[in-house]
Amino acid sequence: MAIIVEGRLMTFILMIIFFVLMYYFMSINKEQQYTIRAMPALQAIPEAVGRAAEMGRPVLWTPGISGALNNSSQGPQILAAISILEYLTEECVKAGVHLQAIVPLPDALPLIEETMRTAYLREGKPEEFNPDQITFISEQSPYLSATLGYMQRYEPASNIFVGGFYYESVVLGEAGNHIGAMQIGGTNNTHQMPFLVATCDYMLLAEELFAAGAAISQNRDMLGSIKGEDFMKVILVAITGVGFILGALNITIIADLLGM
Amino acid sequence: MASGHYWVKSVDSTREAASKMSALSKLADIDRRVFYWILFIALMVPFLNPIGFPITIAPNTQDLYDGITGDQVDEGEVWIINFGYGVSAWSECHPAVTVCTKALFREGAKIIFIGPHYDVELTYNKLQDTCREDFATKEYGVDYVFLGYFTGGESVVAQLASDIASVFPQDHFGTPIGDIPMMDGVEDVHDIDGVLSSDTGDYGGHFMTQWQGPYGTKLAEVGIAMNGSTDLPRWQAGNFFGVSVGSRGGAELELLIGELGEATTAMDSISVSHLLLVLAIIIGNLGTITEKLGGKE
Amino acid sequence: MAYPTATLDVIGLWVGWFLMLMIYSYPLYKENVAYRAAEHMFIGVTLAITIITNFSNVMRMCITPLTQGNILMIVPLVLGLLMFTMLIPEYRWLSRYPVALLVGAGFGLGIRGTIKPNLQDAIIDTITAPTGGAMIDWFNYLYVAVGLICSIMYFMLTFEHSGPLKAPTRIGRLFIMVGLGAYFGNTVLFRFTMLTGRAQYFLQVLKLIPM
Amino acid sequence: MSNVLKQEAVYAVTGIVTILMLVEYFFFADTQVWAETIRTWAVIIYNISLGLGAARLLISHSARVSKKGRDWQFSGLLLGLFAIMLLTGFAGYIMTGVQTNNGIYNWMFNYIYTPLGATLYPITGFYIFSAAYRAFRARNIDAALMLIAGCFVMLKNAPVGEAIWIGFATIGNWFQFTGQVPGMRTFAIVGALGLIAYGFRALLGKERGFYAGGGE
Repeated sequence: MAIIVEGRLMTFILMIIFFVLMYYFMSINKEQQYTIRAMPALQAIPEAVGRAAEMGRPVLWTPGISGALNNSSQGPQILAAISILEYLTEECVKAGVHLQAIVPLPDALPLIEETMRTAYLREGKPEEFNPDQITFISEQSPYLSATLGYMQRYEPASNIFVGGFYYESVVLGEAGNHIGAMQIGGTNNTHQMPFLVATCDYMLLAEELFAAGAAISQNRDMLGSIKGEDFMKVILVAITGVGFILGALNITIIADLLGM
Repeated sequence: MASGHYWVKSVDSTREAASKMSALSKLADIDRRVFYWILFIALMVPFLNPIGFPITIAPNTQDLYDGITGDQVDEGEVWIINFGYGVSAWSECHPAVTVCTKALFREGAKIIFIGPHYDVELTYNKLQDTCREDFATKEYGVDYVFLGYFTGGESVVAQLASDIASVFPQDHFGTPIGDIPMMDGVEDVHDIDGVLSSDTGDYGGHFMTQWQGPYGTKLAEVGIAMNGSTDLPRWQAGNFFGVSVGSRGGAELELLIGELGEATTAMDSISVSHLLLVLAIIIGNLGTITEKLGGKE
Repeated sequence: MAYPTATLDVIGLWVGWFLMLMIYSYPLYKENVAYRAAEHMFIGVTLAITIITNFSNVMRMCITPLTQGNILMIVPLVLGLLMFTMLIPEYRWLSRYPVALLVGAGFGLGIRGTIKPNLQDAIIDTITAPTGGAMIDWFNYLYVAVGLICSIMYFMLTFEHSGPLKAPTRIGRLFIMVGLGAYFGNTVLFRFTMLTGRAQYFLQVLKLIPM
Repeated sequence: MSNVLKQEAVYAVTGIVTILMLVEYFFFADTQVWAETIRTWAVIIYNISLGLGAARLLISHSARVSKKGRDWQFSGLLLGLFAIMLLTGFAGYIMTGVQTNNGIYNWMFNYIYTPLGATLYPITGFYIFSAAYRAFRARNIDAALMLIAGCFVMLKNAPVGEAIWIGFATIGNWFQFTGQVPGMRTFAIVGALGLIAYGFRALLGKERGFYAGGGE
């Protein structure tokens, strides 16, 4: 009897190859620093905060309706958005800018609050953190209506829309444009990417959202895992290229192997 | 503000000194509220004066219809219909779900209705209304059952696969699941012959990952048009046996079953609004091109 | 559905109609008192509904089994209550445990669920050649494979998009733009359909068209 | 010790649960009771966590009312409707087991909650119009491709497109079934890789921001 469940063998192999690749690049040549392509969306965060400081207005961060943390596709996006939130909070604290988070995710509240609180602490201004900087609203449509209301009432200078967005993306993006806010978007929800692209000044598309934390920290080990990702892409590109040629010759060995 | 990376955003009219622009380049920056008013009024006109544009059937809709009719469904099969949409998306999803319910009932299938929206009961009631004649020939608890609301996203979809009663110990009306004749012997994924998920979100994707992928359950999607770009590749890849895309899919299904309904009526409004948008885009581009050619003073 | 006749239902219908106008006053005009009232009403009502629904879920999934002897259900109950330590500064760190369980479940389900459909199936579909001999099918086969390869290369994050990578990444970006445009165009239908539903409701309440 | 409990043990819980989910999937053909139990726990915890958010929201609005802060009247409206809805819903729930078995609750659900929900979602119809109007501009080849693909799909979706020219349906279908596939699949593939890599980094305690800067 096979150890791995039938039909899941190749999934297992691909996962192990990926883990090994990432671990390999995290472990080798410890003295060599990896570089990552500049991400304009991340580089724009200080600009977004600086703009708010100049205008004397707040910065708004919101992760979209996303889903529960145990949701397989949305949970990791929320965490990636929180990685960005930490950096954003630090920049806001340094510049003395009010950061407002509007959050429809009850289970992520502890993470979000702790992340902001820690950032204030790290910048030496723990007393300036106010839990009211995090507004919780339950459910998608009320969350949208509250965020829309906040935007026109407080006119944030910059909006950071990173996380698992659904239909609210286009509404928030357009409402943000209406008040002339600078906007940075990011999501792995493919169905919302066009709207954030259309309404934001800068975007973190798909994988870039997950890699943002590594890019911000410039932590060598984290960048090593991104190197591993890139080599995984090379493998997938090679499989696709060879499979394409063999497929054209009616040889289906690659497809058969992938389907194992 | 540079937008060198992505790519397409343009400046908003309300913050620009439109008075300095030429007449044509002003077209590129019309206040959005002008469009909003025109759009809302234009959507109403076809309801008062129907036009009646012809509709053709897309292959994904045909596959969906074929998959729930004829030889594809045996009498007594148990199907799940997931109302993954709230009242706000009735106009988009409900016509297609109505046709699917009619088709499955007419093939003698038994249906379990569930839904992850609070207002699922309203949707269920609406279906009773839109499929009135078909429900009249069926008996609750024997031919269909309404298990009601569930929450928890993908985890619960996975749990449903292994034990339906653990998620729904009773139906929506409080009857223990063990007392419902239709649920006798229907315990897990192996006892379900097919799933139709109708979504504004991605419950179709959850059923794909947790049901169709591991167990090969027949799965089709009645998605909102927005999800078409996600759903159609899944249909092409064989994960979904068919897909209905938005109200257009609903109108096609109404045509296939031969009973025109709400989606067919709405298609005229859809045509008018799309035409309006294309016109707006052309006007916007005229302004942009004028600016490029030096028309901006 | 016919136009309601009961007084309370007729009042309700008109309340809903006015609430719609209050909300649409935001896009059609600007943020105002009517919108703000509707916004706050919505938040309050929804919060109550969510609390009751979640309470009944906890009763059904946790408390009832616990009272029936499923002692393990004490675990999520305790972990869930640990969430509230967030409100007590000294014990705030305890809230990490329930979050850790949720995150672990999310990652586990995410990793195991994403590889097959998003990697394997996507590539299998790309390299499965058309069975017929139609020219357009073969063109599509080539288009998708080349497009996919170039677009993936566009996402190479630790390599500069120069030298041999310059051309494919540039082309990849164009393929991505086509994808985004098609997505956008497809979504318009959905959004307009829903707004059509509201336009229809607007007329129905005024009895200009049948309900 | 406290650091172990505050950080390492937390990572361990995440790691163990992740691994259990993977083990169940790869080594067992059918769903396992222990894994299902964990998932049920997760759902229960999520349900309970709403209480935390609700407490935050109610404290914030109550404070606004008591201090007569900005928009306090609206906060009062929010709290008032919340109280009515909650009490009537619980009355129905306690007496019959189903919250909808209360006339006031039902009326508010059907005529306040439902129309508001049904109104907010379609609001996107307005915003997508102006987003398309502004974004679909042929400023460069990238934007032009987006414009072309978008317009053909739109005209294909609306019956009027075919009425004007049958080619809109043909070309629009091509964009929808083939044209968008490379971009769509790429997002799926790189998104999946990003998700797995993020999970891997988080499990190793490397991801900054995760559990409040645990990687620091």
